[in-house]
Amino acid sequence: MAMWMFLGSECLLFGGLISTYMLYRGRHPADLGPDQVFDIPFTSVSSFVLLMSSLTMVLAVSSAAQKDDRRTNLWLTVTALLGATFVGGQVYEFTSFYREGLGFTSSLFSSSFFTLTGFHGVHVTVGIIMLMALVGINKRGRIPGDKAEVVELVGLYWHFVDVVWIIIFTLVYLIPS
Amino acid sequence: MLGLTAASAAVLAGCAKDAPQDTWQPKGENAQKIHDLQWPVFLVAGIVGVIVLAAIGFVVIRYRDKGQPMPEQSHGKPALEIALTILPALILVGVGIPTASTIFDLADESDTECIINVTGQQWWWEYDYPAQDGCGGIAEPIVTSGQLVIPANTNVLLRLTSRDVIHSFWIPALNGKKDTVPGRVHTLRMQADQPGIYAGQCTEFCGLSHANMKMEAVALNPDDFQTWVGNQLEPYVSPEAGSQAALGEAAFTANCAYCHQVNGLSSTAPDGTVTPVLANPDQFVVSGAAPNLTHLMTRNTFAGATWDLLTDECRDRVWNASPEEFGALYLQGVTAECLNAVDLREWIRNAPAKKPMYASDAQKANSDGKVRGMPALGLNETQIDQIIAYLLERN
Amino acid sequence: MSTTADHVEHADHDHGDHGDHAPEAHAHEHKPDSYYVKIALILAAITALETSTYWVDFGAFFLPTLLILMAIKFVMVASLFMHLRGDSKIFSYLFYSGLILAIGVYVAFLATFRFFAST
Amino acid sequence: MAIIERPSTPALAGSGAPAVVTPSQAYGVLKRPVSTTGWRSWVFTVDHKKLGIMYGVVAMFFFLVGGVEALLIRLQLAGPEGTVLSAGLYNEMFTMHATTMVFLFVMPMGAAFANYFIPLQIGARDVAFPRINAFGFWCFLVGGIFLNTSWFLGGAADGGWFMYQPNANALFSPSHGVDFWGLGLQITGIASLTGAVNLITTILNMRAPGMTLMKMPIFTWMSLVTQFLLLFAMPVITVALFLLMFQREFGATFFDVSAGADPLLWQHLFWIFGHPEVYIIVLPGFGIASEVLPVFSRKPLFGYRFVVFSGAAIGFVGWGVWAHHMFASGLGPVSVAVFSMATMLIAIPTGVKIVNWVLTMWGGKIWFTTAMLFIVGMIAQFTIGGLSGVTHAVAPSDTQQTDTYYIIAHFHYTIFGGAVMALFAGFYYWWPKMFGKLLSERLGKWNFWLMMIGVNLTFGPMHIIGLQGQPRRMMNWTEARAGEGFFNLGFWNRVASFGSLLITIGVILFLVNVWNTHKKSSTTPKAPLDPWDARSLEWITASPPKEHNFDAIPTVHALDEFFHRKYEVDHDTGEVRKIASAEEVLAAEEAKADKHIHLPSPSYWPIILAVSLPIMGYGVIFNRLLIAVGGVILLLAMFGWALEPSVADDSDYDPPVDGGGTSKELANIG
Ligand code: HEA
Ligand code: HEA
Ligand code: HEC
Ligand code: CUA
Ligand SMILES: [Cu+2]
Repeated sequence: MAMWMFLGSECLLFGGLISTYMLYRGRHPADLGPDQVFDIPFTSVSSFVLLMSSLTMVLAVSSAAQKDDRRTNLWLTVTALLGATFVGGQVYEFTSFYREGLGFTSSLFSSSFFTLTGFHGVHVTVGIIMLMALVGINKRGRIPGDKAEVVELVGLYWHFVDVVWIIIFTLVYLIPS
Repeated sequence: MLGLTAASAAVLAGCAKDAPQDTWQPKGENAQKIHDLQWPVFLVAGIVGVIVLAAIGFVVIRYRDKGQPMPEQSHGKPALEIALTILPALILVGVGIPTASTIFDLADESDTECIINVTGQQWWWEYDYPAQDGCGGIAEPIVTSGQLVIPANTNVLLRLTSRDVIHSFWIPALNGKKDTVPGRVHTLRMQADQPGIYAGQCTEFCGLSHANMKMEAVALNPDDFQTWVGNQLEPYVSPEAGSQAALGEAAFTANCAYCHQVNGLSSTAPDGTVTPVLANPDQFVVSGAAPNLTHLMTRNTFAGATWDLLTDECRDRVWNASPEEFGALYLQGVTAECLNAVDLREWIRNAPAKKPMYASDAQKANSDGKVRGMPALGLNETQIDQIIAYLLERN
Repeated sequence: MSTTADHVEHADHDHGDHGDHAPEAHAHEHKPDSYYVKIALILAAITALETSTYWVDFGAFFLPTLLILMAIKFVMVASLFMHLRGDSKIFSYLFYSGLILAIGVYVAFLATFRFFAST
Repeated sequence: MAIIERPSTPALAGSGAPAVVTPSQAYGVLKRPVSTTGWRSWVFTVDHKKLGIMYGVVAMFFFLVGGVEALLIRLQLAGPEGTVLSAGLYNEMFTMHATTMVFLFVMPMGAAFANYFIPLQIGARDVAFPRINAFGFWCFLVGGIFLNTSWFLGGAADGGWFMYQPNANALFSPSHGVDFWGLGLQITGIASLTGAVNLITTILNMRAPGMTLMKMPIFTWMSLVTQFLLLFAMPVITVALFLLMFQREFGATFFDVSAGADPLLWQHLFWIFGHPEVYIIVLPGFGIASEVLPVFSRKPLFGYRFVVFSGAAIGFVGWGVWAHHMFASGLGPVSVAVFSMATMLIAIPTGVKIVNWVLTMWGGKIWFTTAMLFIVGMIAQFTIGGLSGVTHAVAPSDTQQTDTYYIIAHFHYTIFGGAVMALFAGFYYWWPKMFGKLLSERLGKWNFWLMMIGVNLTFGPMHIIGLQGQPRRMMNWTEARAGEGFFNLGFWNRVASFGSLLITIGVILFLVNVWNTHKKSSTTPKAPLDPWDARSLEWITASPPKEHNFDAIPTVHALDEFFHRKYEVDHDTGEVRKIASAEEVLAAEEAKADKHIHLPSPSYWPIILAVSLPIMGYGVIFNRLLIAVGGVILLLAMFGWALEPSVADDSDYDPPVDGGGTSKELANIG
């Protein structure tokens, strides 16, 4: 329940960041706007990766509910790997933008873009750390209380982060300014 | 207290000589519209307040513990509750409708007759009058500061913006306030029924000297306004050679003119070529502007309308003049006898000591080496005398 | 004890039942993995459709299509993966109240900037 | 691990026989035990009562700080051309006065009451996540200290409490004050957010058997609404503060107009948070009023359901009115009209509250204790403040009033008159519960009257000087613009300054009262178990409550459960008969005492985790290396926390069922 509340609260956080981006997305020098820098095919792939990680996460939750430790650990690891792929993609994307001349401070568009996606990236990273911690602790059998529940909570968080990306991907990448 | 204030304000308004920024004494159409809306609202609020307070007083006295038995443990009466919910709702509908219509009324720009650009910066106001047919016709742009001169009985459209932070333009007797936001242009209607001076104040916190960022609106009847426009467009007259003022001109050119523009001021090189002196305050001042001093002595105040250019007597004479006499008195400007040399001297000697500003070397280091406000220039008293003599001719 | 309690009683038929430490059972029945895989396939298909707008011109339908597809994806993940559908109502209340508040507030916010006016 | 065995001889309520508890049982602000274990029992505690008291003490301290700042402001404005403070110092003064009062006094004081009384009022042993609770407190404390160290490290924030941009960016406010402000609020914000999650979970999950939502004490209800507001408002200010930080520290341009930014962005974000914030400030006060009034009128709260729903409605509508702080900022007539109407709407639910309070007293048998006096005073003053609020809601009229002292008058009436007076009522009302001793009623009444008169003398005249056109945030006012008549600024400014002196004396009397009650040689007798003939659940236990709150969790049958255990109401005649004394009720509960009570253990991690935050804060401002140091501590503390052994297994204390929590909560819900 606390997790649900926390996520409700996060809606306002990301809402604020997305709104800021929406307000500022058009404010940039003509040659360095979203239409110029975004690499839609690339981002589509990494979005797809993140989306699929939701599937593996749900499988982990389901295995945990069936008390299948091995499968739980497997799926958690896969989820973490998919997440890491996504973050890796983002890092790559950021560096390539940077090489094209789009720094954090270049324009309002870039500041708000990096802030928004950066916040999301940090959330994913935190999620990965949580997943790996889960696997680690689980291996040593030290998840106290109801294991399935802890996995499910992390799952909620993970799905939420995915859902936020669904919105960001559409509003930020697909809809041109 | 509110009820009391509202009631007594209604009674006493008019008889006492109140503060010049009194918000309950409209002197123009727009402020009047606000007032017509607000006094009934205050009255209603006052009445509601009195009723509630009276009810509390009554209950407190009537039902205090005098040894009566334990009261009935009643949990409420929904019908009464609902009635007492609907009543305020109705009152608010009554308030809401005129509110909405006044909002749109005040936003209307179709009946304004002339345009003045108002720009706020730390910590003074610049007014520039674009050349236009409105306002009875202005042939060339005029730039001034501190006192906003408008034709009386005319609806003027102010276009407000700012060069640095947010300020707010407010002449309570003429209209409500409107923020001046950098990067945005907001509009505000101004109209004064009668010639006279109306006090105002920057009301959005804008840093160190926010308290010293005042302004005044001066309404002149249309003829006087035309005279004023004429004065502003008069060409530059060089001081008589060899006079104090001529020495002042040189001192000014050397020490002041790189920030302050005086239209028509020019310098003559040894070889005789004459070049106009153009200020470039953007290199020295954060906001990129300093007041235009071409006709300084046509205004009565300086440095964000915080100090008078007139001595107290002369000032009172202008402020207390009847609407008929006002225009002529105002157009006299600042004469040698009336000049408040004390404050002006102090200003030129060490401006930041008089008005908190951001102008020391250490402070400049934090803002790309530029000042906010006017720095101390380290002039000696003779130079100051000369400069004042020179400025006195900027009328 | 004859108290006023009984006429307060009628007031409460809400989530009061959580009050007595009743464990909120996570009692959603377990779906087979294939069920989730199917959902994921649908989601993948939608994503493919979305990205196709990058190459194919949808004309006037472009914006609404994207927004609707986005909403579908959102709801699918939230309600199926996150089990919002099966879980206690109060969870969805907590989450959706945040979500709806966020949408409402920020849409109003953008509206004050005339964000929706021109485009 | 603190497992409390059942007392072998059921301790009689109030007799002081200590239950067997580990660690040592220690209550009372002024007489902390000096034994070595003493301070540890506070610093590492996770007990909601101790944390509540600590919240209260620290908030009170910040009240004095904010009060001294206010007094300096009034001193400066007592005469024309004041010279007590320089312009720069004056600007820092009102900025920090407001920040301190709002974020470090009223909000945490609300948290203090919520922490202490919500578990007691709903019959729980503690909050849902005790360690997170402790973490929240420490975040608040270190955040508050961090914020105030700015005074000594180059100057405090000077942009006004809403820190409008671009005036607060590095060019226009080059000292580190604003950095401290942003980061400090970020840290205290964590306290609010975790507190909200924690308390909502507690209220929704841990109520005593039989306590449906509609039988919940009203203070708990209003706190619940408050926590929801916090839950959703904090992230908005978080975004704003992050943008501010990125701008000031990392060169982003969110509010830099030359880069094309729009400064109104900040205003919206701030006020989307800021307006809910003002209800966060006042709703706990409303809750206290709704507790105190029925007790001393000896009647149930009139229209309980209406009060609950109006509270929820305020919480809801409060989200749709933020732009009424921006009527003059150039939104355009449509937005202004919409927000103007929405703002008026909020007067309706608030009016419902006022009406119900008056009707609660109506027909009652009113006992004027100090607590009751404070509440009656509060209702009167809040009404005045609320009505001036409605005059601002009329947007054209607000363009004359905004940023004048008329606004200052409005919100000090609502905040001081509404929230602070109610908090003082809370002190007097609940003191015997918290400390087992009664504050002196005689001093209390002096305290009340001085404050009541003082507040009206201080803030009443501000209506006048505001309407006379004196703007706020001005380091001085001048004779030239003061006018002469009855409404001249000079006289009324002096009155206001004089009034603040009376408030000060009132506050000092309160401190004296506390001191007298608790000093070593104090002869103040122990408070009776039920000094006010109270009505709600927190009184069905010893005063001060035992570490585990209740020997047996009471089963709830009615709203005002305690009252109904003491009194019998004859339905036909409406007659009310006493059937049991408080002592008897308590004895009956103790007879059923639970054998084996399981409480969460103290923990090192909350305070360590919290301390890492200001270290990172200083790092952001002064030296990036410190960020790393703080970050390492943070990570270590998180893992330490997560791996701390569980306490919840063999207990009859039901852990919150879903066991949820943030990442920090992986390992156990403790
Ligand atoms: C505890 C805090 C608190 C509370 C409860 C309120 C309550 C209200 N406030 Fe206030 N407000 C502040 C704290 C608070 N405010 C602060 C701190 C600021 C300034 C911030 C700053 O600029 O620094 C501010 C500023 C502020 C403004 C902006 C002013 C400006 O800067 O120009 C406005 C404008 O609409 C406003 C309106 C209201 C209204 C309509 C209410 C309503 O909720 C009031 C409702 C109550 C009543 C109306 C009284 C009881 C009702 C009845 C008896 C029923 C009958 C009534 C009628 C039919 C009218 N407030
Ligand atoms: C919770 C909120 C709160 C509270 C309680 C107060 C309390 C007070 N406020 Fe405050 N005030 C604000 C919130 C609050 N204020 C806000 C939000 C602003 C807007 C700021 C801005 O514009 O940014 C403001 C602004 C503000 C101004 C306007 C400044 C300006 O615009 O230039 C003034 C001026 O008089 C003022 C005065 C007071 C006074 C006299 C008190 C008194 O009630 C204080 C009473 C308390 C005491 C007197 C403390 C007792 C002290 C002692 C007993 C000393 C003992 C000492 C030791 C033991 C060491 N306040
Ligand atoms: C580096 C820039 C700079 C220089 C040099 C400078 N000033 Fe100023 N001056 C300003 C600024 C900025 C203001 C507006 C300050 C305010 O009111 O806050 C100002 C204001 C004034 C005003 C008030 C004008 C009005 O309309 O309100 C006068 C008069 C004045 N300066 C005279 C002088 C004289 C005389 C000198 C030279 C001896 C001088 N200034 C040199 C920047 C400068
Ligand atoms: Cu300009 Cu205040
Ligand atoms: Cu508000």
